[in-house]
Amino acid sequence: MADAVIVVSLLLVAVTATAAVANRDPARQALVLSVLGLVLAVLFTVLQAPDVGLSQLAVGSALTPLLIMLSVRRVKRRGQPKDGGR
Amino acid sequence: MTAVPHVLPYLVAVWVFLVGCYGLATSRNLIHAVGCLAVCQSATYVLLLAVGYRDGATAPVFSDIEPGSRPLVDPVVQALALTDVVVGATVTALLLALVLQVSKRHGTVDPDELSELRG
Amino acid sequence: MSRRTRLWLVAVSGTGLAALLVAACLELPPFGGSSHPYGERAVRAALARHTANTIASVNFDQRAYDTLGEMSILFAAVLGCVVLLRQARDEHRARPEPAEVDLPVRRYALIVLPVAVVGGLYVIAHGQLSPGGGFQGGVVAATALHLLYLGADYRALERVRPVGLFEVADSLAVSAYLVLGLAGVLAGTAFLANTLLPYGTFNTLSSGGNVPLLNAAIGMEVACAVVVLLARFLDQAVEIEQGNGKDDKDDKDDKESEKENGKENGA
Amino acid sequence: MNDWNLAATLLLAVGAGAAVWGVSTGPLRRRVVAQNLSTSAVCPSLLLLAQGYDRPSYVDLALLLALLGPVGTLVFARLLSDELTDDPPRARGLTWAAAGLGAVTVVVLCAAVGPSRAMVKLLVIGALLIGGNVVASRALSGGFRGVRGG
Repeated sequence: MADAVIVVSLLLVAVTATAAVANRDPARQALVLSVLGLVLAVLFTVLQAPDVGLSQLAVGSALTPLLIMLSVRRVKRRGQPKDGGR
Repeated sequence: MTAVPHVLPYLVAVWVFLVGCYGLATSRNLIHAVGCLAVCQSATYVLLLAVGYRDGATAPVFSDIEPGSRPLVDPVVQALALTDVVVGATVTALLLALVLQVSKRHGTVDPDELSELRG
Repeated sequence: MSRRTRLWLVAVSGTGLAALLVAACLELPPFGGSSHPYGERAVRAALARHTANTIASVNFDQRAYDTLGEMSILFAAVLGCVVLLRQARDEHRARPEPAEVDLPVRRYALIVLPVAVVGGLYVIAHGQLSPGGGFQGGVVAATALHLLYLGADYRALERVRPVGLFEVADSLAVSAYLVLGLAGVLAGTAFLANTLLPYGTFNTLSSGGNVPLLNAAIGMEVACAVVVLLARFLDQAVEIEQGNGKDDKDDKDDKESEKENGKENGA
Repeated sequence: MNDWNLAATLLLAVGAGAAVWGVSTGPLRRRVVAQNLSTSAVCPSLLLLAQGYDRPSYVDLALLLALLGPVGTLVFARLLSDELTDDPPRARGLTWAAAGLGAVTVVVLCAAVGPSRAMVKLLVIGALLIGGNVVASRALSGGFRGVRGG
């Protein structure tokens, strides 16, 4: 049956989303979120929505992790300006 | 086909949404909360695209197939999801900017400590 | 509200919501069903207007007004970020030290940067033909520019990226979308109606009337918006520092607990 | 279901499944490696799916992923360089295994499409994917040693 690939990607999305919530440290969560972006892109491709898959790839693989990691760095850097930051 | 695959995609969307909500409510770090919100958002895309799917169909993009040669999935829901993915990312950025302001003003990004600060 | 009550509230309302959502799912049309009345009409309309990618046709022709709304959300979000992340009075700019990057990594970044920018432009340009369009391509092109920060260093990025120019280009792209919409009104039809230009030959770059133009406007808007956003975040993360070098205690505690948290997760 | 889709399904279940497991558990050095290898598992399966659905235009997804996946890994390599310098990841074997997987997929697909523009595109994607992954892996294990303030 042609749906095995859909079922596999759906399960991957469910597991990755759960892992993204369960990782409480923002840096580690950003790692899981970037993989979630990839898995979602695969799901959208097998649901025959390549446009949405492209969108998700563009946003999820580099942009969202970069935003989150820059915020993490900024929050960690607060209050220690003397040693040149982290 | 059995009954499970008929609702499995919808159930996955529900699961992803609820897990994201749980993470939002129990988060101890606002950056983590913003990440959970992104998870919630992705549930809506899964739901929309699942509604528009058709068995054995392909995308309504005619650069490499003849119009009318194969069954097609629903393009309207795809268009909705497509714009929202990118706009959602900028909204995530706006929320992160708010978090950075909170961290500057109050020196913490833990929502519980923040409510203590308020009184 | 204490943490305990909040958890109870979440559990109760979450269970209720879950029950309602599952009940709703069981009543939805079965997954993979063959009845998609709106989809079929959208495909027919797209083919009538010689647009090969129906999704682009829905976005920039049949539902162009909706895209205008999405675009204003995007613009407002970027505006909000720029206002929130501006340099405050008690902050100063510190020159970041130049980074030492491994030679292969640096070379890779410098080779892939132009490829990725061209890739982004390709995705924008072919939006009305193959999968892609202004939204996706704009993000790709803008993200690719930041390979300079990742592979070389922040100052190299600053030299090729005049943020002011990108802010102006962002607003220009928004206005271009509006002007294209108003052109329809002036020509005697409706706002954003796709009646101005000839529809062209099916499956060529200039097909689809207004669609390629609106697509290009959106591509420019998204690319500029992402560059401006990332510029603000990079400013905050790399350059701007607290002026008064004061180390308050709460912050330290918070950081330490965060570190412990991370270790627990990592173990 | 044809053989291409079956291969893609298996690759997703094993490769992406392992990447998800690796990225959500364990020490940081394992997580970043898993994040890097998720690209090299997903990109070949996207190529296989494009072939399986007989839609050459789906190849654009794999192209974009081959371009942006390693960029995502570089983000983490750069912004987590402090923690990674103390405990650098070592995944030489896995990286080359993933590169081999990508190469095999691309070669098989090239043989299937025959000499044409599509084949050139496949070769470009393969080169970007393998080069990107090897470089990103190198960046993770100490490519940003000197980065402090920047």
